[in-house]
Amino acid sequence: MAADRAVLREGRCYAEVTPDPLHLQRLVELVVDDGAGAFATFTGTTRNTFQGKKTERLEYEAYVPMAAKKLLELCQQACARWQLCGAAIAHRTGVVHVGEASVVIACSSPHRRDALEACHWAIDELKATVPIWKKEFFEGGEVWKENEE
Amino acid sequence: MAADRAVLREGRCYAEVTPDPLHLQRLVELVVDDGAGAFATFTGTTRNTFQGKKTERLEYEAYVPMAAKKLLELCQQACARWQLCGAAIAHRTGVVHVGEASVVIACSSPHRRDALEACHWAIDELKATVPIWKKEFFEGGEVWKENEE
Amino acid sequence: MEVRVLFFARSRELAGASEATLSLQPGSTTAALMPHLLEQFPQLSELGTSFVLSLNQEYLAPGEAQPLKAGDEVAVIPPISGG
Amino acid sequence: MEVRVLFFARSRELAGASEATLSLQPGSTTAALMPHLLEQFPQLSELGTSFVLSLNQEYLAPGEAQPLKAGDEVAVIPPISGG
Repeated sequence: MAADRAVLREGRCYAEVTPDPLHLQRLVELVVDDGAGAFATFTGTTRNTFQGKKTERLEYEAYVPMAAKKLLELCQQACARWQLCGAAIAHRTGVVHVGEASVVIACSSPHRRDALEACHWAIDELKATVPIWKKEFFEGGEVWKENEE
Repeated sequence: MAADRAVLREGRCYAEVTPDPLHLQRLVELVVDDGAGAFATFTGTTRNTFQGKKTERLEYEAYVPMAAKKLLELCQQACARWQLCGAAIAHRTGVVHVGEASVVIACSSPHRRDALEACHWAIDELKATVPIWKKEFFEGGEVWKENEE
Repeated sequence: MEVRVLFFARSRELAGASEATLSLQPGSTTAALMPHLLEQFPQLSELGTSFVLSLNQEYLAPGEAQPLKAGDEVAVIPPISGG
Repeated sequence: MEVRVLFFARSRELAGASEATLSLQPGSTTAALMPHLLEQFPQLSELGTSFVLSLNQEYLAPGEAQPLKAGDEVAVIPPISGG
Protein backbone atom coordinates (compact mmCIF):
# COMPACT_ATOMS: atom_id res chain seq x y z
CA MET A 1 0.00 0.00 0.00
CA ALA A 2 1.44 3.35 -0.96
CA ALA A 3 2.37 5.67 1.93
CA ASP A 4 -0.16 8.45 2.48
CA ARG A 5 2.35 10.89 3.91
CA ALA A 6 6.01 11.88 3.64
CA VAL A 7 8.38 14.23 5.44
CA LEU A 8 11.71 15.25 3.92
CA ARG A 9 14.33 17.37 5.67
CA GLU A 10 17.63 18.65 4.33
CA GLY A 11 19.66 21.43 5.89
CA ARG A 12 17.44 24.47 6.24
CA CYS A 13 14.60 22.86 4.25
CA TYR A 14 11.50 20.96 5.30
CA ALA A 15 8.84 19.40 3.07
CA GLU A 16 5.75 17.50 4.10
CA VAL A 17 2.73 15.87 2.46
CA THR A 18 0.12 14.75 4.97
CA PRO A 19 -3.58 13.93 5.35
CA ASP A 20 -3.57 15.58 8.79
CA PRO A 21 -4.78 19.14 9.48
CA LEU A 22 -2.06 21.78 9.01
CA HIS A 23 -1.04 24.27 11.69
CA LEU A 24 0.66 27.52 10.78
CA GLN A 25 2.44 27.86 14.12
CA ARG A 26 4.11 24.47 13.73
CA LEU A 27 5.52 25.37 10.32
CA VAL A 28 6.80 28.69 11.66
CA GLU A 29 8.58 26.90 14.50
CA LEU A 30 10.44 24.81 11.91
CA VAL A 31 12.10 27.95 10.49
CA VAL A 32 12.82 29.74 13.77
CA ASP A 33 16.41 31.02 13.95
CA ASP A 34 17.95 33.70 16.16
CA GLY A 35 19.66 35.06 13.06
CA ALA A 36 16.29 35.74 11.44
CA GLY A 37 14.68 39.16 11.63
CA ALA A 38 11.83 38.33 9.27
CA PHE A 39 9.27 35.56 8.89
CA ALA A 40 6.89 35.39 5.95
CA THR A 41 4.12 32.83 5.64
CA PHE A 42 1.49 31.85 3.12
CA THR A 43 -1.56 29.73 3.86
CA GLY A 44 -3.95 28.53 1.17
CA THR A 45 -7.42 27.63 2.36
CA THR A 46 -10.64 26.33 0.86
CA ARG A 47 -12.90 29.23 -0.06
CA ASN A 48 -16.67 29.08 0.17
CA THR A 49 -17.40 29.81 -3.49
CA PHE A 50 -16.28 28.50 -6.88
CA GLN A 51 -17.37 30.39 -10.00
CA GLY A 52 -20.38 31.77 -8.15
CA LYS A 53 -21.46 28.41 -6.73
CA LYS A 54 -21.25 27.36 -3.11
CA THR A 55 -18.25 25.12 -2.44
CA GLU A 56 -18.98 22.10 -0.30
CA ARG A 57 -15.39 20.91 0.04
CA LEU A 58 -12.14 20.32 -1.81
CA GLU A 59 -10.40 16.96 -2.03
CA TYR A 60 -6.69 16.81 -2.66
CA GLU A 61 -4.81 13.86 -4.11
CA ALA A 62 -1.03 13.63 -4.23
CA TYR A 63 1.68 11.50 -5.83
CA VAL A 64 3.09 11.46 -2.35
CA PRO A 65 6.77 10.57 -2.74
CA MET A 66 7.22 12.72 -5.86
CA ALA A 67 5.27 15.62 -4.36
CA ALA A 68 7.41 15.57 -1.21
CA LYS A 69 10.54 15.44 -3.36
CA LYS A 70 9.37 18.38 -5.47
CA LEU A 71 8.42 20.37 -2.35
CA LEU A 72 11.90 19.81 -0.91
CA GLU A 73 13.53 20.85 -4.19
CA LEU A 74 11.38 23.97 -4.13
CA CYS A 75 12.68 24.86 -0.65
CA GLN A 76 16.24 24.17 -1.75
CA GLN A 77 15.85 26.40 -4.79
CA ALA A 78 14.45 29.15 -2.57
CA CYS A 79 17.43 28.85 -0.20
CA ALA A 80 19.81 29.02 -3.16
CA ARG A 81 18.12 32.06 -4.68
CA TRP A 82 17.41 34.09 -1.51
CA GLN A 83 19.26 34.49 1.78
CA LEU A 84 17.04 32.35 4.01
CA CYS A 85 17.51 30.92 7.49
CA GLY A 86 14.80 28.33 6.82
CA ALA A 87 12.05 27.27 4.41
CA ALA A 88 9.23 24.85 5.21
CA ILE A 89 6.23 23.71 3.17
CA ALA A 90 3.42 21.36 4.11
CA HIS A 91 0.57 20.29 1.80
CA ARG A 92 -2.50 18.47 2.94
CA THR A 93 -4.27 15.65 1.14
CA GLY A 94 -7.80 14.31 1.40
CA VAL A 95 -10.82 16.39 2.29
CA VAL A 96 -10.19 20.07 3.08
CA HIS A 97 -13.33 21.85 4.19
CA VAL A 98 -14.13 25.55 3.79
CA GLY A 99 -11.84 27.59 6.00
CA GLU A 100 -9.29 24.80 6.43
CA ALA A 101 -5.72 25.02 5.16
CA SER A 102 -4.53 23.02 2.16
CA VAL A 103 -1.00 24.39 2.10
CA VAL A 104 1.26 26.28 4.50
CA ILE A 105 4.59 27.86 3.59
CA ALA A 106 6.96 29.51 6.08
CA CYS A 107 10.24 31.27 5.23
CA SER A 108 12.64 33.07 7.55
CA SER A 109 15.53 35.37 6.75
CA PRO A 110 17.77 38.04 8.31
CA HIS A 111 16.13 40.80 6.22
CA ARG A 112 12.52 41.05 5.18
CA ARG A 113 12.77 41.08 1.41
CA ASP A 114 14.20 37.55 1.16
CA ALA A 115 11.52 35.84 3.22
CA LEU A 116 8.70 37.80 1.54
CA GLU A 117 9.91 37.17 -2.01
CA ALA A 118 10.79 33.51 -1.40
CA CYS A 119 7.37 32.84 0.11
CA HIS A 120 5.56 34.39 -2.85
CA TRP A 121 7.73 32.56 -5.36
CA ALA A 122 7.26 29.26 -3.52
CA ILE A 123 3.48 29.18 -3.79
CA ASP A 124 3.62 30.17 -7.46
CA GLU A 125 6.23 27.48 -8.17
CA LEU A 126 4.33 24.85 -6.15
CA LYS A 127 1.24 25.39 -8.27
CA ALA A 128 3.30 24.95 -11.43
CA THR A 129 5.38 21.90 -10.53
CA VAL A 130 4.20 19.74 -7.63
CA PRO A 131 2.13 16.61 -8.50
CA ILE A 132 -0.92 17.32 -6.39
CA TRP A 133 -4.52 17.57 -7.67
CA LYS A 134 -7.58 19.30 -6.28
CA LYS A 135 -11.16 18.30 -6.96
CA GLU A 136 -13.88 20.87 -6.27
CA PHE A 137 -17.16 19.62 -4.89
CA PHE A 138 -19.80 22.31 -5.30
CA GLU A 139 -23.55 22.62 -5.44
CA GLY A 140 -24.51 20.59 -8.45
CA GLY A 141 -21.27 18.92 -9.35
CA GLU A 142 -17.60 18.19 -9.04
CA VAL A 143 -14.62 18.97 -11.23
CA TRP A 144 -10.86 18.47 -11.27
CA LYS A 145 -9.26 21.91 -11.09
CA GLU A 146 -6.37 22.84 -13.39
CA ASN A 147 -3.86 25.49 -12.31
CA GLU A 148 -3.28 28.26 -14.82
CA GLU A 149 0.48 28.07 -14.52
CA MET B 1 -0.44 59.82 31.81
CA ALA B 2 -0.36 58.93 28.13
CA ALA B 3 -1.93 55.58 27.19
CA ASP B 4 0.66 52.87 26.49
CA ARG B 5 -1.53 50.98 24.05
CA ALA B 6 -4.24 51.51 21.43
CA VAL B 7 -6.51 49.35 19.30
CA LEU B 8 -8.37 50.74 16.29
CA ARG B 9 -10.86 48.82 14.17
CA GLU B 10 -12.70 49.91 11.05
CA GLY B 11 -14.48 47.57 8.65
CA ARG B 12 -11.99 44.97 7.51
CA CYS B 13 -9.06 46.72 9.22
CA TYR B 14 -7.39 46.26 12.60
CA ALA B 15 -4.48 48.21 14.08
CA GLU B 16 -2.84 47.76 17.46
CA VAL B 17 0.08 49.22 19.41
CA THR B 18 0.81 47.30 22.61
CA PRO B 19 3.56 46.56 25.12
CA ASP B 20 2.33 42.95 25.37
CA PRO B 21 3.92 40.00 23.50
CA LEU B 22 2.52 39.50 19.98
CA HIS B 23 1.02 36.24 18.76
CA LEU B 24 0.82 35.42 15.06
CA GLN B 25 -2.18 33.12 15.42
CA ARG B 26 -4.25 35.86 17.07
CA LEU B 27 -3.61 38.30 14.24
CA VAL B 28 -4.48 35.63 11.67
CA GLU B 29 -7.76 34.96 13.43
CA LEU B 30 -8.65 38.64 13.02
CA VAL B 31 -8.60 38.30 9.22
CA VAL B 32 -10.30 34.91 8.92
CA ASP B 33 -13.10 34.90 6.32
CA ASP B 34 -14.76 32.01 4.50
CA GLY B 35 -14.39 34.03 1.31
CA ALA B 36 -10.62 34.03 1.67
CA GLY B 37 -8.48 31.46 -0.11
CA ALA B 38 -5.17 33.04 0.85
CA PHE B 39 -3.54 34.32 4.02
CA ALA B 40 -0.17 36.07 3.98
CA THR B 41 1.66 37.12 7.12
CA PHE B 42 4.83 38.97 8.02
CA THR B 43 6.53 38.88 11.40
CA GLY B 44 9.50 41.05 12.28
CA THR B 45 11.65 39.78 15.12
CA THR B 46 14.75 40.91 16.98
CA ARG B 47 17.84 39.32 15.43
CA ASN B 48 20.88 38.29 17.42
CA THR B 49 23.40 40.49 15.61
CA PHE B 50 23.72 44.13 14.62
CA GLN B 51 26.56 45.16 12.34
CA GLY B 52 28.60 42.17 13.47
CA LYS B 53 28.01 42.76 17.18
CA LYS B 54 25.85 40.65 19.46
CA THR B 55 22.44 42.23 20.06
CA GLU B 56 21.28 42.19 23.65
CA ARG B 57 17.79 43.52 23.01
CA LEU B 58 15.78 46.11 21.13
CA GLU B 59 13.57 48.68 22.79
CA TYR B 60 10.69 50.21 20.88
CA GLU B 61 9.05 53.54 21.62
CA ALA B 62 5.84 54.72 19.97
CA TYR B 63 3.80 57.89 19.61
CA VAL B 64 0.94 55.59 20.51
CA PRO B 65 -2.21 57.36 19.29
CA MET B 66 -0.59 58.60 16.06
CA ALA B 67 1.09 55.22 15.43
CA ALA B 68 -2.24 53.39 15.83
CA LYS B 69 -3.89 55.90 13.51
CA LYS B 70 -1.16 55.49 10.87
CA LEU B 71 -1.33 51.68 11.17
CA LEU B 72 -5.10 51.79 10.59
CA GLU B 73 -4.67 54.10 7.59
CA LEU B 74 -2.09 51.68 6.25
CA CYS B 75 -4.61 48.82 6.47
CA GLN B 76 -7.27 50.95 4.84
CA GLN B 77 -4.96 51.88 1.98
CA ALA B 78 -4.12 48.20 1.50
CA CYS B 79 -7.83 47.32 1.36
CA ALA B 80 -8.40 50.08 -1.19
CA ARG B 81 -5.50 49.02 -3.38
CA TRP B 82 -5.89 45.21 -3.24
CA GLN B 83 -8.90 42.92 -2.97
CA LEU B 84 -8.61 41.91 0.68
CA CYS B 85 -11.01 40.21 3.08
CA GLY B 86 -9.04 41.59 6.05
CA ALA B 87 -5.86 43.35 7.11
CA ALA B 88 -4.46 43.45 10.65
CA ILE B 89 -1.25 44.93 12.05
CA ALA B 90 0.10 44.89 15.59
CA HIS B 91 3.32 46.57 16.74
CA ARG B 92 4.93 45.99 20.09
CA THR B 93 6.57 48.60 22.30
CA GLY B 94 9.09 48.29 25.10
CA VAL B 95 11.75 45.61 25.30
CA VAL B 96 11.75 43.00 22.53
CA HIS B 97 14.34 40.30 23.15
CA VAL B 98 16.13 38.22 20.51
CA GLY B 99 13.66 35.91 18.83
CA GLU B 100 10.61 37.87 19.95
CA ALA B 101 8.24 39.61 17.55
CA SER B 102 8.15 43.39 17.22
CA VAL B 103 5.55 43.52 14.46
CA VAL B 104 2.98 41.14 13.00
CA ILE B 105 0.99 41.75 9.82
CA ALA B 106 -1.77 39.46 8.52
CA CYS B 107 -3.71 39.91 5.26
CA SER B 108 -6.37 37.66 3.75
CA SER B 109 -7.87 37.65 0.27
CA PRO B 110 -9.81 35.43 -2.15
CA HIS B 111 -6.75 34.99 -4.39
CA ARG B 112 -3.14 34.74 -3.35
CA ARG B 113 -1.56 37.66 -5.13
CA ASP B 114 -3.55 40.31 -3.21
CA ALA B 115 -2.69 39.06 0.27
CA LEU B 116 0.97 38.48 -0.64
CA GLU B 117 1.46 41.88 -2.27
CA ALA B 118 -0.48 43.80 0.38
CA CYS B 119 1.52 42.18 3.17
CA HIS B 120 4.84 43.06 1.55
CA TRP B 121 3.73 46.62 0.83
CA ALA B 122 2.43 47.03 4.39
CA ILE B 123 5.74 46.33 6.12
CA ASP B 124 7.59 48.61 3.69
CA GLU B 125 5.06 51.39 4.23
CA LEU B 126 5.05 50.93 8.00
CA LYS B 127 8.79 51.44 8.13
CA ALA B 128 8.44 54.64 6.13
CA THR B 129 5.48 56.30 7.86
CA VAL B 130 4.57 55.04 11.34
CA PRO B 131 5.95 57.03 14.32
CA ILE B 132 7.71 54.23 16.15
CA TRP B 133 11.40 54.13 17.07
CA LYS B 134 13.78 51.27 17.81
CA LYS B 135 16.86 51.49 19.97
CA GLU B 136 19.48 48.75 19.58
CA PHE B 137 21.30 47.61 22.70
CA PHE B 138 24.38 45.66 21.69
CA GLU B 139 27.70 44.64 23.16
CA GLY B 140 29.43 47.90 23.87
CA GLY B 141 26.69 50.39 23.23
CA GLU B 142 23.26 51.51 22.20
CA VAL B 143 21.98 53.48 19.24
CA TRP B 144 18.68 54.74 17.83
CA LYS B 145 18.12 52.98 14.51
CA GLU B 146 16.98 54.95 11.44
CA ASN B 147 15.01 53.19 8.68
CA GLU B 148 16.39 53.64 5.19
CA GLU B 149 13.04 54.52 3.68
CA MET C 1 10.11 -6.72 -18.14
CA GLU C 2 7.57 -5.25 -15.77
CA VAL C 3 7.10 -1.59 -14.93
CA ARG C 4 4.73 -0.17 -12.35
CA VAL C 5 2.25 2.45 -13.54
CA LEU C 6 0.45 4.84 -11.19
CA PHE C 7 -2.72 6.72 -12.11
CA PHE C 8 -3.78 9.97 -10.44
CA ALA C 9 -6.80 12.22 -10.40
CA ARG C 10 -8.75 12.07 -13.68
CA SER C 11 -6.49 9.37 -15.11
CA ARG C 12 -7.24 7.24 -12.06
CA GLU C 13 -10.98 7.72 -12.54
CA LEU C 14 -10.75 6.89 -16.25
CA ALA C 15 -8.53 3.84 -15.76
CA GLY C 16 -10.66 2.65 -12.87
CA ALA C 17 -7.49 1.81 -10.97
CA SER C 18 -4.77 3.63 -9.03
CA GLU C 19 -2.03 1.38 -10.32
CA ALA C 20 -1.20 -1.31 -12.82
CA THR C 21 1.72 -3.44 -13.93
CA LEU C 22 2.81 -3.27 -17.56
CA SER C 23 4.78 -6.04 -19.22
CA LEU C 24 7.02 -4.64 -21.91
CA GLN C 25 9.66 -5.99 -24.25
CA PRO C 26 13.19 -5.54 -22.86
CA GLY C 27 14.68 -2.44 -24.49
CA SER C 28 11.34 -0.63 -24.55
CA THR C 29 11.34 3.12 -24.02
CA THR C 30 8.79 5.42 -22.48
CA ALA C 31 7.37 5.91 -25.98
CA ALA C 32 5.83 2.44 -25.64
CA LEU C 33 3.87 3.31 -22.54
CA MET C 34 0.79 5.11 -23.79
CA PRO C 35 0.03 2.71 -26.62
CA HIS C 36 0.11 -0.18 -24.13
CA LEU C 37 -1.88 1.73 -21.52
CA LEU C 38 -4.55 2.75 -24.01
CA GLU C 39 -4.93 -0.89 -25.00
CA GLN C 40 -5.38 -2.00 -21.41
CA PHE C 41 -7.41 1.05 -20.33
CA PRO C 42 -9.22 2.44 -23.39
CA GLN C 43 -11.01 5.11 -21.32
CA LEU C 44 -7.66 6.87 -20.89
CA SER C 45 -8.11 8.21 -24.41
CA GLU C 46 -10.51 10.76 -22.90
CA LEU C 47 -7.44 12.49 -21.43
CA GLY C 48 -6.52 13.54 -24.94
CA THR C 49 -3.17 15.30 -24.65
CA SER C 50 -3.94 16.70 -21.21
CA PHE C 51 -1.34 14.80 -19.25
CA VAL C 52 2.38 14.20 -18.87
CA LEU C 53 4.25 11.13 -17.74
CA SER C 54 6.84 10.78 -15.01
CA LEU C 55 9.60 8.19 -14.77
CA ASN C 56 10.93 7.36 -11.33
CA GLN C 57 9.46 10.59 -9.98
CA GLU C 58 10.90 12.90 -12.60
CA TYR C 59 8.72 14.53 -15.24
CA LEU C 60 9.16 13.43 -18.85
CA ALA C 61 8.92 16.14 -21.48
CA PRO C 62 6.15 15.49 -24.01
CA GLY C 63 7.62 13.32 -26.74
CA GLU C 64 10.71 12.50 -24.68
CA ALA C 65 11.66 8.83 -24.92
CA GLN C 66 13.69 7.41 -22.03
CA PRO C 67 14.84 3.78 -21.80
CA LEU C 68 12.89 1.67 -19.33
CA LYS C 69 14.16 -1.08 -17.06
CA ALA C 70 12.42 -3.66 -14.89
CA GLY C 71 10.96 -2.17 -11.73
CA ASP C 72 10.73 1.39 -13.03
CA GLU C 73 7.86 3.51 -11.70
CA VAL C 74 5.84 5.53 -14.18
CA ALA C 75 2.92 7.84 -13.44
CA VAL C 76 0.19 9.37 -15.58
CA ILE C 77 -0.01 13.01 -14.51
CA PRO C 78 -3.06 15.07 -15.53
CA PRO C 79 -2.93 18.89 -15.19
CA ILE C 80 -1.85 19.59 -11.63
CA SER C 81 -3.76 21.79 -9.18
CA GLY C 82 -1.95 21.89 -5.86
CA GLY C 83 -1.82 24.82 -3.48
CA MET D 1 -2.09 80.24 24.25
CA GLU D 2 -0.70 76.89 25.33
CA VAL D 3 0.23 73.98 23.12
CA ARG D 4 1.34 70.54 24.28
CA VAL D 5 4.68 69.29 22.93
CA LEU D 6 5.69 65.62 22.95
CA PHE D 7 9.28 64.41 22.61
CA PHE D 8 10.20 60.96 21.34
CA ALA D 9 13.30 58.82 21.08
CA ARG D 10 16.44 60.91 20.69
CA SER D 11 14.54 64.18 21.04
CA ARG D 12 13.19 62.92 24.37
CA GLU D 13 16.70 62.05 25.56
CA LEU D 14 18.05 65.44 24.47
CA ALA D 15 15.20 67.43 25.97
CA GLY D 16 15.33 65.37 29.15
CA ALA D 17 11.53 65.24 29.14
CA SER D 18 8.77 63.36 27.30
CA GLU D 19 6.50 66.36 27.17
CA ALA D 20 6.32 70.09 27.76
CA THR D 21 3.84 72.93 27.51
CA LEU D 22 4.67 75.90 25.29
CA SER D 23 3.10 79.32 25.79
CA LEU D 24 2.83 81.13 22.47
CA GLN D 25 1.36 84.39 21.25
CA PRO D 26 -2.16 83.93 19.84
CA GLY D 27 -1.88 83.72 16.05
CA SER D 28 1.44 81.87 16.20
CA THR D 29 2.10 79.24 13.55
CA THR D 30 4.12 76.05 13.66
CA ALA D 31 7.09 78.09 12.42
CA ALA D 32 7.38 79.50 15.96
CA LEU D 33 7.77 76.09 17.57
CA MET D 34 11.41 75.19 17.08
CA PRO D 35 12.80 78.63 18.05
CA HIS D 36 10.84 78.42 21.30
CA LEU D 37 11.76 74.80 21.92
CA LEU D 38 15.45 75.41 21.31
CA GLU D 39 15.32 78.21 23.84
CA GLN D 40 13.73 76.01 26.48
CA PHE D 41 15.69 72.85 25.57
CA PRO D 42 19.02 73.94 24.03
CA GLN D 43 20.23 70.30 23.72
CA LEU D 44 17.62 69.81 20.99
CA SER D 45 20.00 71.61 18.63
CA GLU D 46 21.94 68.32 18.47
CA LEU D 47 19.11 66.95 16.36
CA GLY D 48 20.24 69.26 13.58
CA THR D 49 17.72 68.84 10.78
CA SER D 50 17.08 65.17 11.57
CA PHE D 51 13.50 65.46 12.65
CA VAL D 52 10.02 66.47 11.52
CA LEU D 53 7.13 67.88 13.48
CA SER D 54 3.57 66.65 13.72
CA LEU D 55 0.49 68.69 14.51
CA ASN D 56 -2.48 66.88 16.02
CA GLN D 57 -1.08 63.57 14.83
CA GLU D 58 -0.47 64.57 11.23
CA TYR D 59 3.03 65.09 9.87
CA LEU D 60 4.07 68.61 8.93
CA ALA D 61 6.18 68.97 5.81
CA PRO D 62 9.56 70.59 6.51
CA GLY D 63 9.06 74.33 6.28
CA GLU D 64 5.27 74.01 6.32
CA ALA D 65 3.68 76.63 8.61
CA GLN D 66 0.25 75.77 10.01
CA PRO D 67 -1.72 78.04 12.36
CA LEU D 68 -1.77 76.89 15.98
CA LYS D 69 -4.61 77.08 18.49
CA ALA D 70 -4.81 76.50 22.21
CA GLY D 71 -4.68 72.84 23.15
CA ASP D 72 -2.99 71.66 19.95
CA GLU D 73 -0.68 68.68 20.27
CA VAL D 74 2.72 68.86 18.58
CA ALA D 75 5.41 66.18 18.52
CA VAL D 76 9.11 66.23 17.69
CA ILE D 77 9.68 63.22 15.46
CA PRO D 78 13.27 62.01 14.89
CA PRO D 79 13.95 59.53 12.04
CA ILE D 80 11.54 56.64 12.55
CA SER D 81 12.55 53.00 12.84
CA GLY D 82 9.47 50.86 13.37
CA GLY D 83 8.98 47.35 12.09
